Amino acid sequence: MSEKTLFDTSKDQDVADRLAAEALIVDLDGYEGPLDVLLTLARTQKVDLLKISVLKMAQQYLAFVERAKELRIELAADYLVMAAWLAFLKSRLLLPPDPTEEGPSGEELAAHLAFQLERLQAMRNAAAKLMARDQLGRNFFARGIPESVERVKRVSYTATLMELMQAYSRLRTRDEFRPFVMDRDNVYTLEQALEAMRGLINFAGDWTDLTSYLPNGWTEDPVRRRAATAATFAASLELAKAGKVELRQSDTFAPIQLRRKASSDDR
Amino acid sequence: MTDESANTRPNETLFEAPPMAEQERMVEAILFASAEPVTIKDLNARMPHGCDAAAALVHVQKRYEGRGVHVVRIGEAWAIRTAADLGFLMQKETVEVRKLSRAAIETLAIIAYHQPVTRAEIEEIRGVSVSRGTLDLLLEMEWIRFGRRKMTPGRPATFVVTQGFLDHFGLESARDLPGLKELRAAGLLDNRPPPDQQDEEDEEDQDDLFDEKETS
Amino acid sequence: MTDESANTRPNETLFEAPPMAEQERMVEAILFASAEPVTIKDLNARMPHGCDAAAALVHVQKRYEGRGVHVVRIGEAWAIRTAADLGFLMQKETVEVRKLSRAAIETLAIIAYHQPVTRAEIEEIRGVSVSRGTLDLLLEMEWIRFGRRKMTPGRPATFVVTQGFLDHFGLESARDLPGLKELRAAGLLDNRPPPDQQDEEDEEDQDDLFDEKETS
Repeated sequence: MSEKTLFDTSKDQDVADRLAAEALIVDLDGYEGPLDVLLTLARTQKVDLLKISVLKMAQQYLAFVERAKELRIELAADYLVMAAWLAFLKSRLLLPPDPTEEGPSGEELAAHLAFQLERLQAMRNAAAKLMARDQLGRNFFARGIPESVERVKRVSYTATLMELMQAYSRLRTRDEFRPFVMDRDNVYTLEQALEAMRGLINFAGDWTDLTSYLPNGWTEDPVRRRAATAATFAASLELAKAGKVELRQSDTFAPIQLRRKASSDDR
Repeated sequence: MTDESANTRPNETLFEAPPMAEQERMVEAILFASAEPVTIKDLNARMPHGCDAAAALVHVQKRYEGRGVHVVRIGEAWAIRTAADLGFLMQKETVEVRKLSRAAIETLAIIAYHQPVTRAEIEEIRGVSVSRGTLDLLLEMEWIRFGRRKMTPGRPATFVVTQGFLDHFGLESARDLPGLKELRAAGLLDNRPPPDQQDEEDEEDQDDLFDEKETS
Repeated sequence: MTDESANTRPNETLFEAPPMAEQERMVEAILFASAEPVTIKDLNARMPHGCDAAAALVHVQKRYEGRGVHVVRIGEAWAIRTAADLGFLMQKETVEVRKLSRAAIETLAIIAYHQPVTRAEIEEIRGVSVSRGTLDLLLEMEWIRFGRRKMTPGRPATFVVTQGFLDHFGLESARDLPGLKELRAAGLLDNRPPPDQQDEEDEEDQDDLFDEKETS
């Protein structure tokens, strides 16, 4: 903004402003707000937006608002706010700067307005370039018969070896399964021993060796003998606990002897 | 359509038809973008005057041979379609993993330990009938298959486990399944009856003894 | 979903990835089948384990250079689109795009070039208030969406353009917007608040404020 342009307000300029104002009013509807109007005014200066005379533009705008008032055209508030601001800007630009006054200078305000106009213009150009691009569905195309992705749900079953073995074990323990018993050839159970001893105990009035209670066929083979001895001993403890027999052992590792407990029978 | 546009644009006959490579591009683009299969007639109507859509199509079709998509004929029309062997890409598979039912795993265990085994034998061991569904499931999973028929009256079918079964359980062969001894050592094959049956068996106070045994 | 199925099928890692030629076919098939752009991640998720979709894609892209259809990049995704020079063949497929108002087009451009941008910033640039309808329309067309809120007082919502926007205008990314570099170089994409706002905001030294402005 040179000093010259600021103070160069001739009669011709007034006429030009009037004409510009008339032109704006003719198609006021076509404008997108006051900035748009200013941009149009700026363009009439036919110079680079960076070099426009903001003052001249402000004067034209104010003339436009005045003219609108004369013609009793109702302007939106935006336009009036802009007019007030431009009037303020004009005074700042015309009067010598007051050093006591705070706030931005007229030059700064004008520069920002010029920037805003340039930015708006730039965005408009960018929008035009964007819309001029090849567009999907107009210049280039997507697949006409898209194949959608089908969702397939598959159920997969799983099991672990442990589960398999447990299942089998469960089956084998639930039922009396032959091979299972065969496998226990050499085991003489506590139950078996108890069973055998209950039948014999009534005849044991005197101390008898525990080993004499071992069943037939379990005394020769060491494995069988061991199993039968252990079971028989456990059974004798069980009977003693029930109060049916008495046990004694003269010394460590000496033969264990037992006899019927007389009192238990009497009661 | 064809005749009409030819009539309304008579000047076009004066132009040379585009080179075949261009025509191929056109056929490619039209087949790609069209929402439905396109006939040769449609192609010719849409392409510039003088084009030979049928010839161009042959080239395009050849170009897509062995590719991920093919040019296929559908009735009188043509379209681009996914190669049949890549159909799986058009499916998004979600896998839900479930545990085998007790019936299924017991049946599987019996087959594994006793193979080849007939259905009647499985039922005898399980003590309950085996549903068709259970065997079907195991067959479908390819963990069991039919073995040789038994040389007994009625020649019943037998079941055996498959390589897939062995792979899944990390076994070299079914013979590698832990035997009864190992099961017992692992505490899986306890000779004691399940707790609910104990009451019936003994009325005397053996409980103490059993407890003792358990802690030892 | 992908991870889940990957977890449930651990054996797949044992298989060799298909040869690159096969992977190319797969990428081809998937891109052809979809009207929407597909990300590398999606491609890899749909292809068998061990595939390198990104590498296969490079080959496929090269294969379609100069053809009637192209492999194009759209943001983080890829799609096949017909060559733009063949658009004239596709009158039948042409979609009537809603005629956008000047306000809508300007707003869209401002969002694209200034994103993420708040409504107040759009209004500041256009010098006029943005009607709710304009933004709603652009949101509905899925050309814009809400971005992250600004870390300024009031935490205003921002708008950004979508992949659909890029796809529609054939842009690889928002960085490829026409004239973007020049606009940035000219300082026209800077966020310069008007000097009078400084009075309202605070009474500090203007120097500080300008410094602040420059660094922001």
